[in-house]
Amino acid sequence: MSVAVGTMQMRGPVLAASGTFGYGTEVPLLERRALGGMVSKGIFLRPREGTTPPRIAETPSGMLNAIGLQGPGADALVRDYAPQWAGWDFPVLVNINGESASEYGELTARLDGVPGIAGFEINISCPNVEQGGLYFGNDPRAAAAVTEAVRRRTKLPLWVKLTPMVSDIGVIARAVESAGADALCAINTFVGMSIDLNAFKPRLSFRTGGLSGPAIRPLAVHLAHQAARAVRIPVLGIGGITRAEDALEFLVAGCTAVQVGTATFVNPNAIADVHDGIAAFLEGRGFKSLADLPRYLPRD
Amino acid sequence: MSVAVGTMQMRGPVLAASGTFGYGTEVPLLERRALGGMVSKGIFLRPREGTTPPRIAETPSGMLNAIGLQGPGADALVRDYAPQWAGWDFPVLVNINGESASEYGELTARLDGVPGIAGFEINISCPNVEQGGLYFGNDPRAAAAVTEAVRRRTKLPLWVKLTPMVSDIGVIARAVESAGADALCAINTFVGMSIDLNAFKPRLSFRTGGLSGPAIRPLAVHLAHQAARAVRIPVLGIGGITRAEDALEFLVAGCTAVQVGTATFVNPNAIADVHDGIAAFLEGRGFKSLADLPRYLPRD
Amino acid sequence: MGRGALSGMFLIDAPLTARREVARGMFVISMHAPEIATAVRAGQFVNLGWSGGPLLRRPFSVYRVEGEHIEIVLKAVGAGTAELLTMQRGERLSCVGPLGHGYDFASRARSAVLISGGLGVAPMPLAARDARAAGLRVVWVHGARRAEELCHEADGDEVIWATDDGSLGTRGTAVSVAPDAEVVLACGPNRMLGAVAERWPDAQVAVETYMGCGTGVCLGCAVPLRRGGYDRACKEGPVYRAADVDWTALPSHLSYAVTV
Amino acid sequence: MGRGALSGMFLIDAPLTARREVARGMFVISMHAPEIATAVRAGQFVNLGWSGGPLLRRPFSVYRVEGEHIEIVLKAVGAGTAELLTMQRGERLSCVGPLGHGYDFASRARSAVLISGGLGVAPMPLAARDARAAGLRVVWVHGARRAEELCHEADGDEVIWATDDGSLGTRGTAVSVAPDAEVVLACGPNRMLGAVAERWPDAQVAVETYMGCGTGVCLGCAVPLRRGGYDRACKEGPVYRAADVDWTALPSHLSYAVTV
Ligand SMILES: Cc1cc2nc3c(=O)[nH]c(=O)nc-3n(C[C@H](O)[C@H](O)[C@H](O)COP(=O)(O)OP(=O)(O)OC[C@H]3O[C@@H](n4cnc5c(N)ncnc54)[C@H](O)[C@@H]3O)c2cc1C
Ligand SMILES: Cc1cc2nc3c(=O)[nH]c(=O)nc-3n(C[C@H](O)[C@H](O)[C@H](O)COP(=O)(O)OP(=O)(O)OC[C@H]3O[C@@H](n4cnc5c(N)ncnc54)[C@H](O)[C@@H]3O)c2cc1C
Ligand SMILES: Cc1cc2nc3c(=O)[nH]c(=O)nc-3n(C[C@H](O)[C@H](O)[C@H](O)COP(=O)(O)O)c2cc1C
Ligand SMILES: Cc1cc2nc3c(=O)[nH]c(=O)nc-3n(C[C@H](O)[C@H](O)[C@H](O)COP(=O)(O)O)c2cc1C
Ligand code: FES
Ligand code: FES
Repeated sequence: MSVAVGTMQMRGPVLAASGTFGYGTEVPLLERRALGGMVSKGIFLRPREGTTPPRIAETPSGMLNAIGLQGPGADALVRDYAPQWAGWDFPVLVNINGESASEYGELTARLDGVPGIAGFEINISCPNVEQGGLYFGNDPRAAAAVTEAVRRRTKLPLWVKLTPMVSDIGVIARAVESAGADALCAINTFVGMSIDLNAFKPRLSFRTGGLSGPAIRPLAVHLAHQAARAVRIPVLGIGGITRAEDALEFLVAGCTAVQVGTATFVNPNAIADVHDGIAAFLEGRGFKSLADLPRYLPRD
Repeated sequence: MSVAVGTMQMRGPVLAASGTFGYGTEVPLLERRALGGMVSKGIFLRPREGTTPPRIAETPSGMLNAIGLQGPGADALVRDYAPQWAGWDFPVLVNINGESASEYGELTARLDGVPGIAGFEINISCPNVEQGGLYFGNDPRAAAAVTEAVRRRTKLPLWVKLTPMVSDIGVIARAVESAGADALCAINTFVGMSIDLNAFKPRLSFRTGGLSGPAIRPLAVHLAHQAARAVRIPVLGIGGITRAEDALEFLVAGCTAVQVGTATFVNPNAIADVHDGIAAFLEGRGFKSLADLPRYLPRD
Repeated sequence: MGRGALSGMFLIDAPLTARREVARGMFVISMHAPEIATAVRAGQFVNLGWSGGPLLRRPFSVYRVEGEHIEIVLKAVGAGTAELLTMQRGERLSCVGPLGHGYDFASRARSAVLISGGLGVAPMPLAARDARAAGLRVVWVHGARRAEELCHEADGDEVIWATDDGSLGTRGTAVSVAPDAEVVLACGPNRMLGAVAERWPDAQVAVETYMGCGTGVCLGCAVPLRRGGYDRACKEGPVYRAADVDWTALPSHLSYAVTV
Repeated sequence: MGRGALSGMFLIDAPLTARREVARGMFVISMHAPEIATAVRAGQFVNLGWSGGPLLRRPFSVYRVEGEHIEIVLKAVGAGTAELLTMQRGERLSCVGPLGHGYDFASRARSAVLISGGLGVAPMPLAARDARAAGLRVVWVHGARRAEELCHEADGDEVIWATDDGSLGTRGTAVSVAPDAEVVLACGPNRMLGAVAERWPDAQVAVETYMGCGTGVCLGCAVPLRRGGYDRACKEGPVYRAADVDWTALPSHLSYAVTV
């Protein structure tokens, strides 16, 4: 079940998604042998407090979150977490965030070369933080600029996590591929809102939040598939994976690996269950490895 | 519970959404007293066969459909359905579709003035039909062009139904408002895909389909709210409404009325149940009419 | 007990009243649904929903009618049917029906053969009832993979059993062992019905499709026709003249008859 | 019977074993969860999921421990709690716990007062147990709107009842009628805890927030702190020193104590 995402070799195709697995130190329940890798909670250069509660709301087969990228900042990450990661037997990528392309670059420079950090996932798509307007991920030029700024500061594997709220994800995918991304992650949460009918205002204090969970899976499979068709670099599928069958949808649709997010909240061992289920599926159908899995990836 | 959408007066705020209520003649179960109005199945100028089955697939709290706008064409609509509508005690709008702005215009000219047709809803957002590329609804200029083409041919109420897969729905909303729309409908289905793990290809023969149902409700509430904030004309909220509380979320978020789609498949009396539930909510809170309902609609 | 309706379509909150096993893993469940019990014709179906169930309703042929009760026959083929089979007596099913256009017995024929594969048995007891009522002599041919998968309820008609492995009745498929008759009715996997269409173009066959609404509004249940275009399985169907269906374009992967 | 884990957090597939009503509409349900029963401390909680239930788990304080069983107390306040109360003996709950940081009894004090409003009674039996074990004399003050909403299980401690309408015990809130003590523990609606904070800044209070994961990874359960920033109710909490919480920024609309 080992798999290569670009130059990064992983023991399995199932990773923990950013923001849903903390820094990898919190939940002791997961059978870690199954973890292909982990993307840490999104970090900014400087510490961030995050948004006022309520921060989450449940919706049909999904949840909204507006955490506001609460985090300790780069220095604390390097001091408190990276040393632990250095001893782990799976790669940890850091999900990096910024308010300008240069801030992304600065953060990368601070983290590059720190033992324990195996690569970077650029979050150009977090819908939770007010950036005074459009997200980087909505504009091919801004997305490419951020990717270049990070690429200049590191030779480590560089993944770019795409935003789903775009008319044509292929355009963004190609832009960041050209700018030097080693892989794409598709997708981040969708912007949503839920209204409190007692208070007559949004349930979340931030008003909107990112929708994750099974509800978005058909949208995510489509977008990951579109991204995979648009580029030559590998795509990691993300969105609503709770069972092996869900992950297999992304893999058949052209993804090289997957990340599991919200499902971990519900089942602290979800990643291991998904991993084992994929292995069982392959065995049941007589496929010797993931490479044998039929893919549906027409190139037009 | 009566409500005015622009110049169109309706006895209630709950309408049947296009494509989920046929031509209004099929389901005898609905208590029609509760129906504020109806939007008929999307129609093209000429008859269309629609897509090869399978056309639908269930997903968590949602469904994908790729019907392909199967329909009898304008002449049959005028001959077979409009005369029936003329006798009904609620307004029927026709959901109109085309492959070019001029085809929309031609279709409008054919239908304008036909007794039984109370107005038009322009579908600029159907994700199911291959139009050789982008949808009208993704591009403010194309959306405005279609709206103008229709506006030139009719003085009847003209609603424009927005597509959700855009980075900034406000831009499109303002473009079609300027082009002469009397109201906006937000939103149409999201494009999604589901993979058949026996056949290793999409479940739908059309590959992708439109996602509807409760899964999309938080996304729809957000987009309807964004649209309502962007324009002065009324907005009808659509997406995942199954209960009165769901409709009330849209109304509080700034919508004037709502449309119910997929829920009717599950509960043939859904529209009456939603209508009655809204009335009960208003009464329970001591609101005399819909106008008293507190709205959350900050204008920035 | 539900809300009545025009044109013989009802929405009923029906309690589950009984359950029995009729073949290995194949169960019949009964519901108290008086209006539907009275109105239903052979080949028609009901669309079932239940609280905590999947979003969309699930369509099932009406199997038998007992007084004010209707019965359906099913196996656990997916999440919905599995849930249905864990339901206890007294729990409620929301039941829309009767739906669709069933078998016709208007002709002046005198013999009918009813051909069913696996769960395709579902509409046959009612078909036998209505055929007998129309004065036809009924022969029922029922096939499955193995003896224990045959549904053994026959209501006194002449029955020809067929099994793939010959473990009961004739070795072969229901279609291959069926005699000719003036009226041929069939139900089973779509590929079996394609075989019926070749031998008896005028046979009436009950097809299966995915369904969104069951009431004719969504066009999700499209049945491709030989003359071009599509009909709705839930409205013009599910029973068709065999030669009218474009069998090459009708998906045959549906699970109704996974076990035939 | 579940999968063990490091650092005293377990994932257990626990059968429901009993149910009893302890006040009007307020029920205690028991689960067989031996590892949790052994490990749990007062003020800690379990996060419950079940098949067919809502997407996210639901957090509940552990109410009592009986041998290998744990108990929780709840009312139907929404869809999830309503479903929990329809579950039958033998049905299984997926149980993650024990979670969070509970009440501390490390001090050398000799008296404790336990103050609970409505469902805030939840952590108190265990708090009384652990307080007694730490050598404290326990007085329990329990308030509700009306007599029939008081939870009458007291395990032999001294109890002061309070009702809004005076229908049992003292008229007033639990906070207003509580005596002072060296150790003050409280649980109830957040606005009640705000009142506790004013009178006893050092009180230990169990707050309530929405929770995504319950295990510290999602940061959804943010509790605003007076010193700035947020802690996680599921990890650093749910028990806080009353004066440490920024009560003005902690949402108080949660329903835990809708009925206090
Ligand atoms: C007119 C009609 C009458 C039917 N009568 C019977 C009957 O009498 N007894 C019986 O056991 N079954 C009958 N079926 C099939 C039954 O509706 C499906 O087996 C059922 O919907 C599966 O639901 P599920 O949740 O268990 O499976 P799912 O988890 O939904 O899917 C399992 C498999 O079932 C198939 N399936 C899912 N939905 C449908 C659908 N709407 N239509 C057809 N196949 C589907 C798919 O191939 C899927 O792989 C009938 C179907 C139709 C259209
Ligand atoms: C640490 C902790 C311990 C708790 N202990 C108990 C207990 O012992 N007994 C008990 O009855 N309840 C307890 N609760 C509250 C309980 O978790 C919620 O009442 C429950 O989640 C509601 O679920 P529902 O599906 O019935 O309601 P929903 O339909 O989800 O919502 C109904 C109402 O409940 C509230 N609610 C929903 N989710 C939560 C949540 N995660 N946290 C708080 N409020 C919520 C909302 O205000 C909503 O209006 C505790 C909560 C926490 C955080
Ligand atoms: C509580 C929460 C916090 C998240 N934080 C981040 C983050 O910091 N950076 C990021 O790129 N994505 C973040 N995400 C998005 C997830 O990594 C993932 O893309 C998304 O949740 C969809 O996957 P899922 O449906 O499996 O959860 C977060 C998601 C959730 C639910
Ligand atoms: C089967 C089906 C057919 C539809 N056909 C149309 C259509 O012809 N024109 C249109 O504008 N929208 C069409 N829609 C979209 C609905 O009108 C509605 O916008 C969407 O389903 C979201 O609402 P819901 O979640 O309540 O279903 C269709 C939806 C479904 C499910
Ligand atoms: S199932 Fe909707 S039209 Fe047939
Ligand atoms: S509930 Fe997720 S961190 Fe506390």
